[in-house]
Amino acid sequence: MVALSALAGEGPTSLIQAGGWFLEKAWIIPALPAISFVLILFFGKRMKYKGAEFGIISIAVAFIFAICCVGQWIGQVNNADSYTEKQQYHDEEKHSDKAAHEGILNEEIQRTSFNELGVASSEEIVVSALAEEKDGYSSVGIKPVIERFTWWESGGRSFQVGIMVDGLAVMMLFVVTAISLLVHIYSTEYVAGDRRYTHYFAFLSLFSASMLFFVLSENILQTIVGWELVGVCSFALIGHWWEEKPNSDAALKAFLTNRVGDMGLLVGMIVLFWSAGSWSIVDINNAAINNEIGQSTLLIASLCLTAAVMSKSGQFILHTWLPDAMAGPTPVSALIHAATMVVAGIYMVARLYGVFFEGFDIAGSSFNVLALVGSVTLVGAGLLAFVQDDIKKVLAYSTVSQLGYMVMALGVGAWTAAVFHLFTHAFFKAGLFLGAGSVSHSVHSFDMKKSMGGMRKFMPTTYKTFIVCTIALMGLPPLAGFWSKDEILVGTGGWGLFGGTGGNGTYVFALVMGIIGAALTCAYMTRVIYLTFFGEFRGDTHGHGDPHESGKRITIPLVILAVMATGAGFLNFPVGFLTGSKAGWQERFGHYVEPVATYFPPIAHGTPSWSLAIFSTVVAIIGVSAAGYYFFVKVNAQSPAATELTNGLTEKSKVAKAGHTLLKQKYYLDHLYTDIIANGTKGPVADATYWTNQKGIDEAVNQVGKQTARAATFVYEKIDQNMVDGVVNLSGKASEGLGETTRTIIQRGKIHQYAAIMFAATTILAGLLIVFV
Amino acid sequence: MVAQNVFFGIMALIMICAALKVVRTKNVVHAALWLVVVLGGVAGQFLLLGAEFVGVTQVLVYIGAVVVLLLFGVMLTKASLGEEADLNMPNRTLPAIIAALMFGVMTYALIDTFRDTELPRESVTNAATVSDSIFADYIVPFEAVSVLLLAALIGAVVVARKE
Amino acid sequence: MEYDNNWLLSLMVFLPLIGAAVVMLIPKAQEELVKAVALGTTLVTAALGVFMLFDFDYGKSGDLQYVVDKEWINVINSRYILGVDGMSLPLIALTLLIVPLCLVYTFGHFPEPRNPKAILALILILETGMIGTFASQDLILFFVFFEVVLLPMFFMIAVWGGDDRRYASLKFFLYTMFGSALMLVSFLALYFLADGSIVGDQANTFSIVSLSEGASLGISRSAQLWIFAGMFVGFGVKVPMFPFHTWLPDAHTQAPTVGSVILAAVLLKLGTYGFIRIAIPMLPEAASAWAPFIGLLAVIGIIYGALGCLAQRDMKRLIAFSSVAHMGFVMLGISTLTDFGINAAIFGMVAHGLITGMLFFIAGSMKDRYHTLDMGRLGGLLVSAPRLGWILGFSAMASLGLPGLAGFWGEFPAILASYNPASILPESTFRGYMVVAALGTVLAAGYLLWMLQKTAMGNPKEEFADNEEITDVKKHEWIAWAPILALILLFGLYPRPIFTTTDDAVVKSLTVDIQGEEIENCLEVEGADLGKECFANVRETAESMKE
Amino acid sequence: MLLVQFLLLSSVLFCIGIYGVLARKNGVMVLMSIELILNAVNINLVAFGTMTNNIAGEVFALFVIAIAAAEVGVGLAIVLLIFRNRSSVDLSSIDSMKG
Repeated sequence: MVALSALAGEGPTSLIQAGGWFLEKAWIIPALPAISFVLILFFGKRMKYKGAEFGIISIAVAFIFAICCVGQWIGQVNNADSYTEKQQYHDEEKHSDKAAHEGILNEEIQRTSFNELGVASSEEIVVSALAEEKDGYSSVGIKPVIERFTWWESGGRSFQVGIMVDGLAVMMLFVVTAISLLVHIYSTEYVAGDRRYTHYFAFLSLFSASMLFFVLSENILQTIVGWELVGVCSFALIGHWWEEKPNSDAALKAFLTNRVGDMGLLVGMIVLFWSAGSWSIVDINNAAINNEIGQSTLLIASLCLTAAVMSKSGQFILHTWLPDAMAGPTPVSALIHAATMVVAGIYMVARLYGVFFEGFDIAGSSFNVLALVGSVTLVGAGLLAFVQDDIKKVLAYSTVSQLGYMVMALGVGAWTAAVFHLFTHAFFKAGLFLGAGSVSHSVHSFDMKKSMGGMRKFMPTTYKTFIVCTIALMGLPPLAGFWSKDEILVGTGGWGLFGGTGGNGTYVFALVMGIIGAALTCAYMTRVIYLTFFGEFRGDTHGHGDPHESGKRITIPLVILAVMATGAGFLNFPVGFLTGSKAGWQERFGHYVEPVATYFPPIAHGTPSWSLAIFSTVVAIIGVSAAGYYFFVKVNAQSPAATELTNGLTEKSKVAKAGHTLLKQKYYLDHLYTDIIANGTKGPVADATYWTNQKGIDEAVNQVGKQTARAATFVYEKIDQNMVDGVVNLSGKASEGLGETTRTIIQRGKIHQYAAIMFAATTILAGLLIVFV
Repeated sequence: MVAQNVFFGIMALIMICAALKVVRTKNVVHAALWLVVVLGGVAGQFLLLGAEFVGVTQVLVYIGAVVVLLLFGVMLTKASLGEEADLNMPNRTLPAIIAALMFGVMTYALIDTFRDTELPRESVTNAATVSDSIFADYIVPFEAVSVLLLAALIGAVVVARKE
Repeated sequence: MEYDNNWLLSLMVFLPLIGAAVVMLIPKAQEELVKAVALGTTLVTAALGVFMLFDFDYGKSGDLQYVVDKEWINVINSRYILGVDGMSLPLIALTLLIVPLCLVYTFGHFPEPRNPKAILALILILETGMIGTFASQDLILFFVFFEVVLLPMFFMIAVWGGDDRRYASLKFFLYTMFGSALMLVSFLALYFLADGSIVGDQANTFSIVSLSEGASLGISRSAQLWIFAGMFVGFGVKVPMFPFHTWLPDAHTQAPTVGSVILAAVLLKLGTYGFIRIAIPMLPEAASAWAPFIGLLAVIGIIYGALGCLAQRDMKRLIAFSSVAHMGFVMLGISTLTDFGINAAIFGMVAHGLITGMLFFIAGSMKDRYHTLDMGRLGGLLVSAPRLGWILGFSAMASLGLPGLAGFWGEFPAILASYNPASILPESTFRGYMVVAALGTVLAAGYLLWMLQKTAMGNPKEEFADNEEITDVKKHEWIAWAPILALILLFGLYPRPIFTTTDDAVVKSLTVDIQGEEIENCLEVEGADLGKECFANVRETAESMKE
Repeated sequence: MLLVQFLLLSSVLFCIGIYGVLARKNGVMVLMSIELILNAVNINLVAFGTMTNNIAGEVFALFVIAIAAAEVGVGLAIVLLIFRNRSSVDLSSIDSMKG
């Protein structure tokens, strides 16, 4: 730790308590869509717009709240900044007497937090060290706003529910509410007239509520709850058209694959809870960072949680559900399976970064599971995107690939880059999905080869926004993707070639994969663009005339997202990239989002490098050009309606053919999961168990019963009747004649006789008793 | 003391005779009336034993109710008020022997056991003691008896009513 | 508690019995009256329960309340002791809730052969038995009520059951009888071996309170192990634990709907309740020795039950097997011997009662509509009867342990507790169990969603496509189900009421004090060897305290 | 007074009752004989109660009286039923319990 701190040049900084009405009342944000869910459920069908109005109003208000939160948070950070400057002044004045200085500092901070920030927090304010230089800024850390109350108590432990609002949470609140609002608006046209229109909006609301709940989790228990709830909403929305079996299969697959990961989540969280003795995210991070938890425990927890990330965020090898999840309505894919829910894994890692940072020893090593999983996913999914004909599936694999970027970034210690990529990706990928939805809305299909082509003529707005978002995704400057991708590449660490990127460790592998991934992204997106918007229209409109542009409620969200995709990248404009100055508009995103607090590990920040930026841009351009040459020149020359070369590489080379087949079969992972694992469990294993049950245990029970009965029969027939009774029978046989006569005499059904016998017998017995006793 | 013993002797004699009459007479109505005598005698014995309340109840319930009920039974079964021939079993020796045997056994046992046991003198119990006991210690059996009576009532009605 | 309230429990226990008697007396022809009396009785009983829920002193939920202690069978020092504490209160409340709902449900769906009078009377007798078991604080009394439950259930299956009812009912009866026989032997052994003079004046006692407060501490280790084994079989059969579970699928499948519901919702809890009320507090040493084994059987049950579910074609049988898996979680919680785990187990019992009861209700309603529960033939319930389909989905989600619904708080804390069992238990073993149990949650999702897909999703099969009989949820079904659904949601969102109620009682059941003097809690000793020593010390202390 | 004199009286009555039950075949007469038996028992109860100075004897005698009343009621009802079905109360002709 000491060495790391020295290396990173950072330590825990001073903390002041943030506050503010909106931040403290942030629980209202998830509550709004939750209320909307209930309202839609009970009154939706009776409303004029079939419940959509509840959803839209609630999420719009939530969005406004989220913006207010963002504003307040920025205000808080700025306050802290101004305080820092003051403190530096003190520092210069009183450097001679450090102890006294600290005392004053303490007092000062108390006063600051109470008076200037207007926060009445009874919690002790921790001042562990002086504020330090950080990326050219001096700053004082801000304690997140934590509001909580006891949810339940058991075994002497209290379980809280509450909110934890800091920069990261505020950022996510903004992203989720913004995209959700746009998707709501978009959906009113996209799913208009659907057989379950009201249900659709109900689940959109429930999803938004769950996701916001997850984002605001104060503790990991809440994280689990939110995590599972978004999962179930995803299940319901993927299976929205459950009449068709493939859809319900996809929903089931999504849920079950996620459950596999959830096993890791449960175990990992349980390990963390018991080793840290608390559910609170802050406490757990603190414990991890301060070495209160053993490294091996942290490693186990991190590995388990990585499994959860792999399933939720679609990382190899648990990614297979995500492309199938495209069976759901497109706006759902945009919201859940591109922008918000699938980044839950990223968000969780970012939240518990202390655990992962220490568990994987991110700062000190050059290889770890997160980085490996991320980079393999990044390239593996990128390759898969090439062979898909369904536009949504391409985008899905692209999402998987981009999520790989984020996971890789977290793995290499580039926390801010990962979160920033999450932020930018949400906009351009949502834009792409909604654009794809817009196209399919008009051609009634997702198949690029059969139903699209030349769409730019019919749908100019969709086309333009789609192009903008694509460029953002490709990571070409100056659109959003470029900045976030570049930061990730920088974060992978110093590779001598590009000068001092100064990351945590030296993740050469990740850097190489990142660059390959960038090229792949460019290439397959070029393919999508060509197949969809260029060439000749190959579809059949079933006599509806030419495809036409979608309505306002679809295009306006597209335009907004395209604008965001263009501009979002500048929020984290690298320091010293162009001007070299410390001007106040650079790295704003990192400044406001990245926690400067004891619960956050001392990550290092890479220094941007011109050479790397240029190199990656060149690679991207090569990717675009290669694919562009293939499609725009060669394929187009063959025929405007062609979708691939007739005598392409796969025809010529057996290796290429094999590779193509491997990709077409999605690395055979689906076969492994569906045919071998799932059907194996459901088929042979379950049947064998049941057979054991019926033929083994149950049969044993039955046999015990039968044998007892048989033994009883044996005892009765053989022993009782033959042996014991045999003796009796001997006399019995002799007296049978007598008995028969007696029977006819005595057993005549006469009550008097019976009574006489009874009394006589009693008398005789009594007499015997007297005589013999 | 002697007076009591004499009284007991007379009463016992009357009771035994009356009881024999009950089981021997050929007139059903007479039998019922002789039964009254026996029951009255029993009530007298109760008084002699100091159980006033039981004695009074005996008179009320038995003589007042049971016998009347029995008479009703006699009339409803259309028994003739005079002598009736077909009242007894053809074979009465066996019952007599059984009864005699039983009497012998019991007499022997009783005398053998309680030969000289004297009854306490001052042992008159009044109604208050009895009722205290019934409603405190024996409340459960009391309730059970009440339920039984109710059940018998309903049962009798059910059995005897005309369909 | 200023006023005298010891009548409350007795009234609650015996009111249904009186109701049953009255129902029997009413002529068959007056069906409405029969229904009214039966429902009225349960509602009055439930009202008493509501009163108790409000009147109960939650601050002292560790102590027995509403205690009535009267002489009963003096010859064997068995007394009529009823009492309720935080551990039994939720279960009593569950019983009081489920029974009226079952009645309401039956009113619309009387099973064949239709004999309302008899079936209602049986249900009422069952209620007496169930409440009595949860309330009794004397082993013999407990045993009597435990057995009282058996007969009505037997008749319910044997008379109103499915095609194979004879076999199922006899199996149920004999199996449970076998278990109770061993249980009774254990009770008698406790009676003769335990020395009540450690805590009270009577040497031999059946009182649960005195036995669990130290009277049984003097029993030698080997004897304790045997006694516990007997109880283990007795309660384990009822739970049912693997490998004593085979009566359950048959009984459930053959039983009429209300029978299944009561069986799943309450009867299974009698077994687990026995563990936490009797077996563990009385014989902590034996419990600690048996716990790893119980835990093992529990996790086997979890996986095994899940796999069993996946092999089913009959929906009701699937739900029945899922009970094996869910009760595995409950038993896992119990086997940790921590207050945390046992709290989770009690929550799990209540949650399982609500959720699986609900699933059986739905299965019954589907059977009434489709006349089959073969999942190969079902499908498209969401199309034919959308509300019923959604309720099925909701219940399936609750059953697979979705957070926000009650099932989660039974399952998750049980897994959580098994990471950190009582110190005397082998930690690593239980951590292994934890992982297996977590795997069980995956399988649970698998079979429940598979069932949901098979029955609810897709389009209806041709044979049922335009079937008039397949109607949506009917009025009486709404009445019967709405409270359960609401509670599943309520406890899912806010589990605190149950946990707070049970906590003190559970803590008390795990601590040992003799004559109010707390002695060392051997469950918190590190490792089994030290534990043995500790228990030996306790035995000596107990010997010295004898009068 | 001696205890045994009461007991003997009661046993005499009891045996006469037994005789009556066995020797009579008219249902009503059998019931009367049963009354004799019950009264014999009552004397016993009260006598023993007096001897041990225990109120229980009397209390149970009372209960027996009550039960006897009930018994007579039900018994007569049965006899009436028999009479109605067979126009006779001859118990010797009833042999439906024949084995």
